[in-house]
Amino acid sequence: MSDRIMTGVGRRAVLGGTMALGLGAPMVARAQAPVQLRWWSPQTAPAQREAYMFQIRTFEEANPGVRVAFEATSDEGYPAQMAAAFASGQVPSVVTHLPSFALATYWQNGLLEPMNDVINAVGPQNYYDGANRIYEITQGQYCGTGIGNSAANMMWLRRDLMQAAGVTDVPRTWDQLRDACRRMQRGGVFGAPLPYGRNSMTSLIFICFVHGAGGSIFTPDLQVNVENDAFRNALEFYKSMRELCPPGATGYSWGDSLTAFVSGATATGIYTGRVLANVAAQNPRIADHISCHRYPTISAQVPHWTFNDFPSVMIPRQAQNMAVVKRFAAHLFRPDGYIRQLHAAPGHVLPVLKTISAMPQYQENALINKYRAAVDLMSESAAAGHNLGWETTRHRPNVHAGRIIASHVLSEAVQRYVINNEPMTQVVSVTATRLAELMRA
Amino acid sequence: MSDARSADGEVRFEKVRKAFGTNVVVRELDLAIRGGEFVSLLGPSGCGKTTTLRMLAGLEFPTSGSISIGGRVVNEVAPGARDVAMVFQSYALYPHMTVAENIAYPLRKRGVPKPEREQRVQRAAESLHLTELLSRKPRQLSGGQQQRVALGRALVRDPRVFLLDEPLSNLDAKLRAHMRAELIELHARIRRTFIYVTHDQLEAMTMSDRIAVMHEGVLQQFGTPAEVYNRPANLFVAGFIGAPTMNLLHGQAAEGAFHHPALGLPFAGGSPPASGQRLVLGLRPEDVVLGTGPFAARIRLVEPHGHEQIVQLDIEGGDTLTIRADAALPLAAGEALRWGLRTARLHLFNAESGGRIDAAFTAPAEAAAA
Amino acid sequence: MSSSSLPAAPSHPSRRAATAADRAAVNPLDRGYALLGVLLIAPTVLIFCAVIIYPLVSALYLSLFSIFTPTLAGSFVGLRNYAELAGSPEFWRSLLNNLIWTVLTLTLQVVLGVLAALMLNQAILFRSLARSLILFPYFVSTVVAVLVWRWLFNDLYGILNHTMMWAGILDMPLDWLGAMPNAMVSVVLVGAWKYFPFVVIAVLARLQTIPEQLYEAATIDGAGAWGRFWDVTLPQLRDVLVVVILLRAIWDFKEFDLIYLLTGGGPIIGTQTLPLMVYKEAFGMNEMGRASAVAVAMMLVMLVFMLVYFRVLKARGEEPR
Amino acid sequence: MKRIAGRIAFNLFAWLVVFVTAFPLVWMVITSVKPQFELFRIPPTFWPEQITFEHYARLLWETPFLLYMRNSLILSTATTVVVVAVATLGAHSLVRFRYPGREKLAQLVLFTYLLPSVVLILPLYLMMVWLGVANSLLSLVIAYTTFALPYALWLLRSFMQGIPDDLENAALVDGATRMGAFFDVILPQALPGIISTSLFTFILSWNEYLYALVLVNTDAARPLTTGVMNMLISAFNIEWSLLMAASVMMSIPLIIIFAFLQKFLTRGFGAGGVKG
Repeated sequence: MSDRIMTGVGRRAVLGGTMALGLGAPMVARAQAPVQLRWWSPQTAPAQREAYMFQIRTFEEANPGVRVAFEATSDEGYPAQMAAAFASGQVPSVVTHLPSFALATYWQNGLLEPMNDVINAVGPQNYYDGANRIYEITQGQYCGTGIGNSAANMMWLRRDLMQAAGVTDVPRTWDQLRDACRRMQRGGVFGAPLPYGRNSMTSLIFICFVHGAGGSIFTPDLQVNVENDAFRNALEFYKSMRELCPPGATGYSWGDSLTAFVSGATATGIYTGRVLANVAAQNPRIADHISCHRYPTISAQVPHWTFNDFPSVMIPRQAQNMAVVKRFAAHLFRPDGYIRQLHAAPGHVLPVLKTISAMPQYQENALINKYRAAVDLMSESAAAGHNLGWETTRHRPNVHAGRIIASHVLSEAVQRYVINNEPMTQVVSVTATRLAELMRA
Repeated sequence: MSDARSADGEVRFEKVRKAFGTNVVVRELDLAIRGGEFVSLLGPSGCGKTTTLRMLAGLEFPTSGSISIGGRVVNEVAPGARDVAMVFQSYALYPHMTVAENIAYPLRKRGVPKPEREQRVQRAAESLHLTELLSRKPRQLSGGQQQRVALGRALVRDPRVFLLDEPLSNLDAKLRAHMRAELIELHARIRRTFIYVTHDQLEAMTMSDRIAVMHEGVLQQFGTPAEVYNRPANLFVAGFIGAPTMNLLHGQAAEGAFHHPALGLPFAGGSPPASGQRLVLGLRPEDVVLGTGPFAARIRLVEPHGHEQIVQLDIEGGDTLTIRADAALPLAAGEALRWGLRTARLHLFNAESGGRIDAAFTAPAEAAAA
Repeated sequence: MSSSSLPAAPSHPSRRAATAADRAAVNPLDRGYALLGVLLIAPTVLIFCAVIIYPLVSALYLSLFSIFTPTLAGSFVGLRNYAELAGSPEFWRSLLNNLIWTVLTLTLQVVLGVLAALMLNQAILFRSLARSLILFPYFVSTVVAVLVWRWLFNDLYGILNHTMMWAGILDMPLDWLGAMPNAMVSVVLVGAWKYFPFVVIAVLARLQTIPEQLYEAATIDGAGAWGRFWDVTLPQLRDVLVVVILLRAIWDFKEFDLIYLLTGGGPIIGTQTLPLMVYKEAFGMNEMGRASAVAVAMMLVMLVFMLVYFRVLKARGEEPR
Repeated sequence: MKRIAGRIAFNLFAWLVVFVTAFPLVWMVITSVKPQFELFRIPPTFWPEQITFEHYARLLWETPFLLYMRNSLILSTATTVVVVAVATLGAHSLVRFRYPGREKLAQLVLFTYLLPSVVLILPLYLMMVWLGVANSLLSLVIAYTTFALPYALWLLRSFMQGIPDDLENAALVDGATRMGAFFDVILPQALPGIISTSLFTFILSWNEYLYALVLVNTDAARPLTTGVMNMLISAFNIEWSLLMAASVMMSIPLIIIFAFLQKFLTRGFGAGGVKG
């Protein structure tokens, strides 16, 4: 070994330092407050975080000795993270904004605490009618409660581009949409930012299209219902839109799709009211040229179907300090904090409490004022919205919906048919088989 | 530095055996070295000499047998407690310490107080002309200087026994000759036991009081340089010591004489080897007389060396003799010439066992040439 | 390495037998040393047993169960997981992807690595800066590498698409990560970019030890630049390349981060390799037992590489490095 | 003249190759100082028309980046200290002591050095759950030893094999005990190797992703790799400037090491398994 490294003195000094470090290695321990709560949510935009911090602060002030840590999860990451958390017993105390169908699956496995106490603390009478119905999987017990409504598949349009392309009417049917997109797609701008990735957004959008074709994934008594024209038409439509979407749409999920529209790269968008806040913050040039509509369906005869993932609140059964946790869950609905949360992305998460909607503090918001029609449309649509856990009012709740979305069976069907060009019959039958398996397990 | 202590720098190996698994490196070694003696362990590489030295240092443990220093069995004594110092072939100077720190290290480990330490380092440095180099790092020194530092590190402790493992082999020829002289001088001055491992017979011959020749883990001969040269105990020693090497002629005993196609030598008195026994006759290059003599040969090659010439002679039986000849003799390759022997200086060995046979020869008559 | 004193040098001819002698050691000093040696290695051995050996054995054990990840409730199913794998097209596809990825990215790494090393071995301006820049990708976090590349690959704003369109290579932006075979090509490219510096360093170190005389001799013998490369450089590089290729093959085969973060194994399972399948089974499908079976199967494939590596080192009479 | 022209051409070509290799990282830095709206420009601008550090400010003050950074620092430092301390003793033992099983152990180290994390991760995960340390930095330190310890042992073993045996022997003869010789002679000689190994271990831990992904589910213990990646997959936005700023910040320790300690890295490379 050559020793041209350093002088003896330097070497010895470093050696001493290394040893000292070894002896004094700070041992890894977590700070222990008397009561420590962990709050998870996939909704983590900076403005939302700010609102959460306000809610945490007010709660901590009102409950000395309690510390609440907010931690981000994500729409794509939560299934694995929740699985790991349940498995390790190191669960978050409260999880908000997961879609309602995810809760059903956890409830089914006995992993959740009934939310009746929280709902009673908030006041069942304050909710919109039936807002908690989807959580009542076991008679009389609620596996969660809503913290908002969302209209995930609103169609966003760039009026300036429409005008430039000579599109006068808002598309009502798929054919009209496709035609409009085709005419607006030029000069580096694409028609639509539909997601084709193997992820939850693709699954959800596809479900919307199936309903838009007049079908459903399951029959009301939860038999697999994919071997029919509606399902095939939805796939066909999804495929036909591929050439009108950016090349990278094969990997798109929520963030990419949203950014594509907000950045001006696509003439139409498909998203919640989050578009409003992001346009205002990132691309104000187009702020006056956007409008919001219900997404077209296969024909004017097929009614609109809005995907509402029913952002929820749930409490894992293994959570410590249950009384405090429940108090905290209820605290999240206190108007001061709750309105901040909602205002962090106006129109994105819509209130579940009618008392809140009625409050002037809620209504007096620059963006809500500016886009009043859009916000009203989204509220109305979301109120009538459904999701895979509860496809129509006639459907029984589907407790397997969470696993189905997490398994990516539906987004894979899209990928197989659109990207891999597998034959329709094969895609449909594979999907049917796998759905049936997931329902049995 | 009391002379009383130097007397107990005596080293004794008794039935020492060292094996690495089935590979026996040293066999049944019995060796008694007197205090203050300069002894070389000489042999080709792999003969077990270095292992022997390391066992003495405590860096290797004998499989069986005992090793004692100054009358005390040290088999189970840690190297540092044996009161031996060692100079390594690579010098093994501590690269991160200065020369002074290197020399002081053994003292530091013995808890010698700092003032005394400095004094002794100073003294050792002076005796080895290292004073100016004390604050340097080993890598800033020449090979010879490093060698002297290594010696200084051994010297400073005033140990009973010095162990030197091929200490000169990394030096160039000139420096080596110089260091040889310095070592002899050093030994003469301090009179400690020196045990010196080398494969270079010149070093062993010039410096040692006695030489232990080793081969394949076995001690071949232990004696003064003169004994080893003049009375090699066996064929190995005979062939190993001396340059050019001893000429060895294979023949056999018959009718009271040694017979070889090129020559016959009658045994003189005593108890000559029995007839039919296969023998080896050894003759040193300087023990052949050229020009006159009973035997015939043809010159194959002449190498002039200035002060002498080395001549290769083809003799009958297909053997070649290497002969040392006076530089003045007019010799040329291809010539035929006569040659003779100094019979008193011949060596005879048993061809089977390799052991030395003490036999005397009478000068062969001219006609006796076979 | 001469027959040095303390530990018999590993290349010592009597190395196997030495352990037998060690057992027979009776000298208390020697025994004390051995004890000290064992004491020094003890923390390592304990940690190894706790975090490597035990988990390794458990992985085998787990693979015999069917385990639902969130509840960790499981039942013994014997070899059923393996039987299912054997009949699962997804498993075979993942294995095939794994091999394709390994072979392609490794080939690129070696070719680029050797070329870059040859280049850096020449006198160029600011050579050490050039070397640092070339080395950097290897040390940068995979997360950073993936973020940067995903940004480069971006369909709408990515510089890569725009540069290629500007240069006339493309007329429409390319979907680098979402479609096959692009996704595999992209993953392979990024893999090569990230790991070729490893080859550069190894080869460069070896190049610097090739004696100049060899080139002079070849020049005198009339070899041109190509001939010198072919007859002098390449044979000298052979040994180092064999080791580098084996090591990188093993490391590329088990790569998870880069592929997972770049494509997530998609489209569908187009770029899904075995490590990704393990993760997906365990935390996506919540089938921890089946995931373990995939991991064990993957381990078996890797054992082949490892044995070859061990053998090469042994054949060279070197201890494994 | 022809030679000079050739020289220049070669230099240009070489630097072009270097530039292409380094371009992604250059682009990362450039993107991180562009305002968000400039990223949406088609075609993209190369040099920022306007340089802004707002992304860095937002990263530091509005995201948990600093928390992740702190976690990564503690985690990597703790792993490095533990692993290098254990591996230094272990490597010394493997190189310079004789005892039954030593050879087997050395082979085992090599085997574990090549072992894929993904095989160990599920049992480790269960083990952490069982020990009740899941979701802590401690669990990651434990998990990181699974790859860092074999790696460090292997590296240090190579380094220590390069230290002549005679140095320790000399110290023994000079009166040192085995441990004394270790501290007086071996350790100072191995120091460059220890520094190399520490740097490699630190970088490995700093860059680790899979264990962090599986074992940690809380920001309190989440390191930069998974933390920053979470920012990417958030549904609300994809802010490339912010992500590039995060990437730059994440690479800072590496840049420091590169600027000041690069020779140790190259040295470690040599010892780390590619001595042909």
